[in-house]
Amino acid sequence: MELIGSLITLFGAIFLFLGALGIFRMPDLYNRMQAGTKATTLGSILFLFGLAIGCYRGLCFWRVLILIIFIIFTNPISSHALARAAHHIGVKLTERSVKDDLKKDSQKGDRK
Amino acid sequence: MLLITIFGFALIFIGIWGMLTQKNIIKMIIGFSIVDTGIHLVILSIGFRKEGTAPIIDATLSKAEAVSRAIDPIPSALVLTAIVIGLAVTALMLVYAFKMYEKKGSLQIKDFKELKW
Amino acid sequence: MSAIIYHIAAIVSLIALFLTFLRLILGPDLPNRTVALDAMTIITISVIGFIGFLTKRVIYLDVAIVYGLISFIGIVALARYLERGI
Amino acid sequence: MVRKIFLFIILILFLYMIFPLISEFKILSQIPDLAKYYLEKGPDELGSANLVTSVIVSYRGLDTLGEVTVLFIATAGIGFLLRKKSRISLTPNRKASEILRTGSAFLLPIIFLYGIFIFTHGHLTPGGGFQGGVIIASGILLLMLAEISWKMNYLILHWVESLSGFFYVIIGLLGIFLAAGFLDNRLLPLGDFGRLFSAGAIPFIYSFVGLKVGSELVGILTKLQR
Amino acid sequence: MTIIIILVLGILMLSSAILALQLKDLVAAIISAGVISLLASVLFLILAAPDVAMTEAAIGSGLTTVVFLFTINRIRKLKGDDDG
Amino acid sequence: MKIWKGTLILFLLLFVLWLLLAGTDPQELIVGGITALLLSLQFSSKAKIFAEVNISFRSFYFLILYIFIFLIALIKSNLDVARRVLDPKLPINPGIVKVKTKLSSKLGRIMLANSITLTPGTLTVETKDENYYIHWIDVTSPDINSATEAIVRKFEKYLEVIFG
Repeated sequence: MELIGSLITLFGAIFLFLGALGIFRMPDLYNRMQAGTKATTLGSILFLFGLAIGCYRGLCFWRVLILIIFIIFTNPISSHALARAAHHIGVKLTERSVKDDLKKDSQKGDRK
Repeated sequence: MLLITIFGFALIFIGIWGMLTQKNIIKMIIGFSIVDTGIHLVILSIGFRKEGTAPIIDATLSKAEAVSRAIDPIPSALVLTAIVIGLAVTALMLVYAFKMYEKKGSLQIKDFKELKW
Repeated sequence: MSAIIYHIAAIVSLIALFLTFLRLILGPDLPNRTVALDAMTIITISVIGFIGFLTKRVIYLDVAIVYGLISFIGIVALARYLERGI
Repeated sequence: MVRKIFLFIILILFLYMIFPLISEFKILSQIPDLAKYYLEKGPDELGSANLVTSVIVSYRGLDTLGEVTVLFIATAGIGFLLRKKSRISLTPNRKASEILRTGSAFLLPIIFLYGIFIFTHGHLTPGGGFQGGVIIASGILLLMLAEISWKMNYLILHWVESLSGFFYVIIGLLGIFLAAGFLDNRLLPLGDFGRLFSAGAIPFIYSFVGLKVGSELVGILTKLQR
Repeated sequence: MTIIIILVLGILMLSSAILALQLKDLVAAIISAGVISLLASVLFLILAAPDVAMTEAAIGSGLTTVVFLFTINRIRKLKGDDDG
Repeated sequence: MKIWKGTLILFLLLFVLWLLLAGTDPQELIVGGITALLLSLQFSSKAKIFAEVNISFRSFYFLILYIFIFLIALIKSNLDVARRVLDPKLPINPGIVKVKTKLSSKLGRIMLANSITLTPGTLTVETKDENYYIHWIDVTSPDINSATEAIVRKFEKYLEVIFG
């Protein structure tokens, strides 16, 4: 049982690392945010879950569950708020991007 | 735990250096809050004992074990109140900085010459 | 065996903390630094859980919950500051 | 130039001052007698599982009262300095997104519940009045960030602040008459160790401290935001 | 293991302290000051003081950052009025 | 009627949360019940968002299915991120696209936005009425209908049953 928990924790840590690497490598803000949000969310969930089944043995399983629920709810909301703010103040997308519907639509709104 | 003491002193050192050399008032207040954190680290690390654990009695720490394993609760209590006071003092300093900006339209310390000697 | 794997996982997460900190240093502008701060708080929550595991005290997880709540509000405050909302 | 030399001397003096603290540092293997008394007798005498709480609320309760007073004075000072409406905010603020507004409506009761949990369980788990107060204040902060048109009702805020301070002092004074001294928690029965209604008056005292700290921090935040 | 955690966190803490004093942008400096509190609260936890760690996490990295931000926001609004 | 339903759901949520935090000692039950009751009455105007939840056996079944699908999507998205990050050429093709949703309930919309944020390669940037603007890391279908089909549809059909 402890072995399974430790392996889950290791996977979580690897996802955290990949998220950090994504934040470090990606070319612009939005892509960084993509890597950062998803990988750190699943990474921390797996990390804490592995710790819970490895050591605490049900004593604080519920507390880890609450923590996981909080992370799942709060993390996307804060990312969304940040992405919206960044787009509003005009952070550029990278040159490799294909299209930007939002910019087109908000300019149309301004013209009216 | 000697390491944490050294880190705490290094933080105090950096904070004092920042408070003395920075020209911007907000930066000086940031230096003050760094000094605050450093002092808290030093106080707590001096109160630590070997293999110490938190002084909270539950399933993993029985009443009888508390004397031999738990850390000294007094520095924790002191630092806890000091942090809350630190927030109030920081807020008061920031309000003063804002009022100074309202008067002079600048945050640079060299524009405030009334108290120069 | 399992203890070693736990420790390796902790070291990997510390490296992740270091990488996000590099983004905090390099980050060309404010939103990038905020993204780095966001990732850093979540990795720190994991490290807090690991410390609770090392010292075998369940109560340390309360700190992690408080941490998650407050850092969420801090990030939202930064975002609203950026878009001139407060 | 003179200033640089002056700075250099100050930093050297500082290093000289702290050097013995580092060179003669050793980890305590024996804790001081006072701490030993608190650790040994504290759980049976006051009935609180969290010994930091018993030090803050009861053994050193007078210090906490002074600290709450300092916080009150700082809040009053901020209110005094910002009493005039300054000439700002011509452009209206940008509204928060729909997701953030719905999310704050969903999370706000949960944050309040967690804050109340923290300060009623101050004697069992880490945390207590100060942390619970801060969590409640940050719940209100989330509301301030999400709804730009929301205004604090200052009347309720003042009433909560004054009443909680009043009851805090009243419980402290009752300790003199019903138990050994000021802020002694044994005016109520100690109860079973480790359950919610134990440790005498500590949960009540800490709840009042939490309400007072929370309302004062909300006062600071709202005054700064206007 | 504890030693490794302390070393990594401490070095990050000191470098973010220097960063906070060196950055030109005030808000970036405030973010760095928040990171100091964040890492210091983990060190408090290693020193076996969860109460203090909780307070530092809540106040140091949450409310202090917000109080700084509100002040900067007021200053920004005042400045905007002067320009216009 | 509607407001009472929302308040009741909020009360149950808070009460369960308290029990998860504190355990099932009778004293905790009493204090938790009183606290949850007071808070849910205080926030009953905000509890409107809970009143749109359909309570039926079918929606419960769909909720379980939804959680299952959500977890699978989360794991898939992480593998996707891992593939992109580890590739030395960074195979990305990003852009912001517009999609439409049919959901009207607020809670359903926030759940949809969160799910979109956590699934492969998408991030909600802005919402305007029925339109969601989504940053997509690999734009394969730029017009509205096909993008909606690719991103939104798989969650929407569950959320539509749960939240109405």
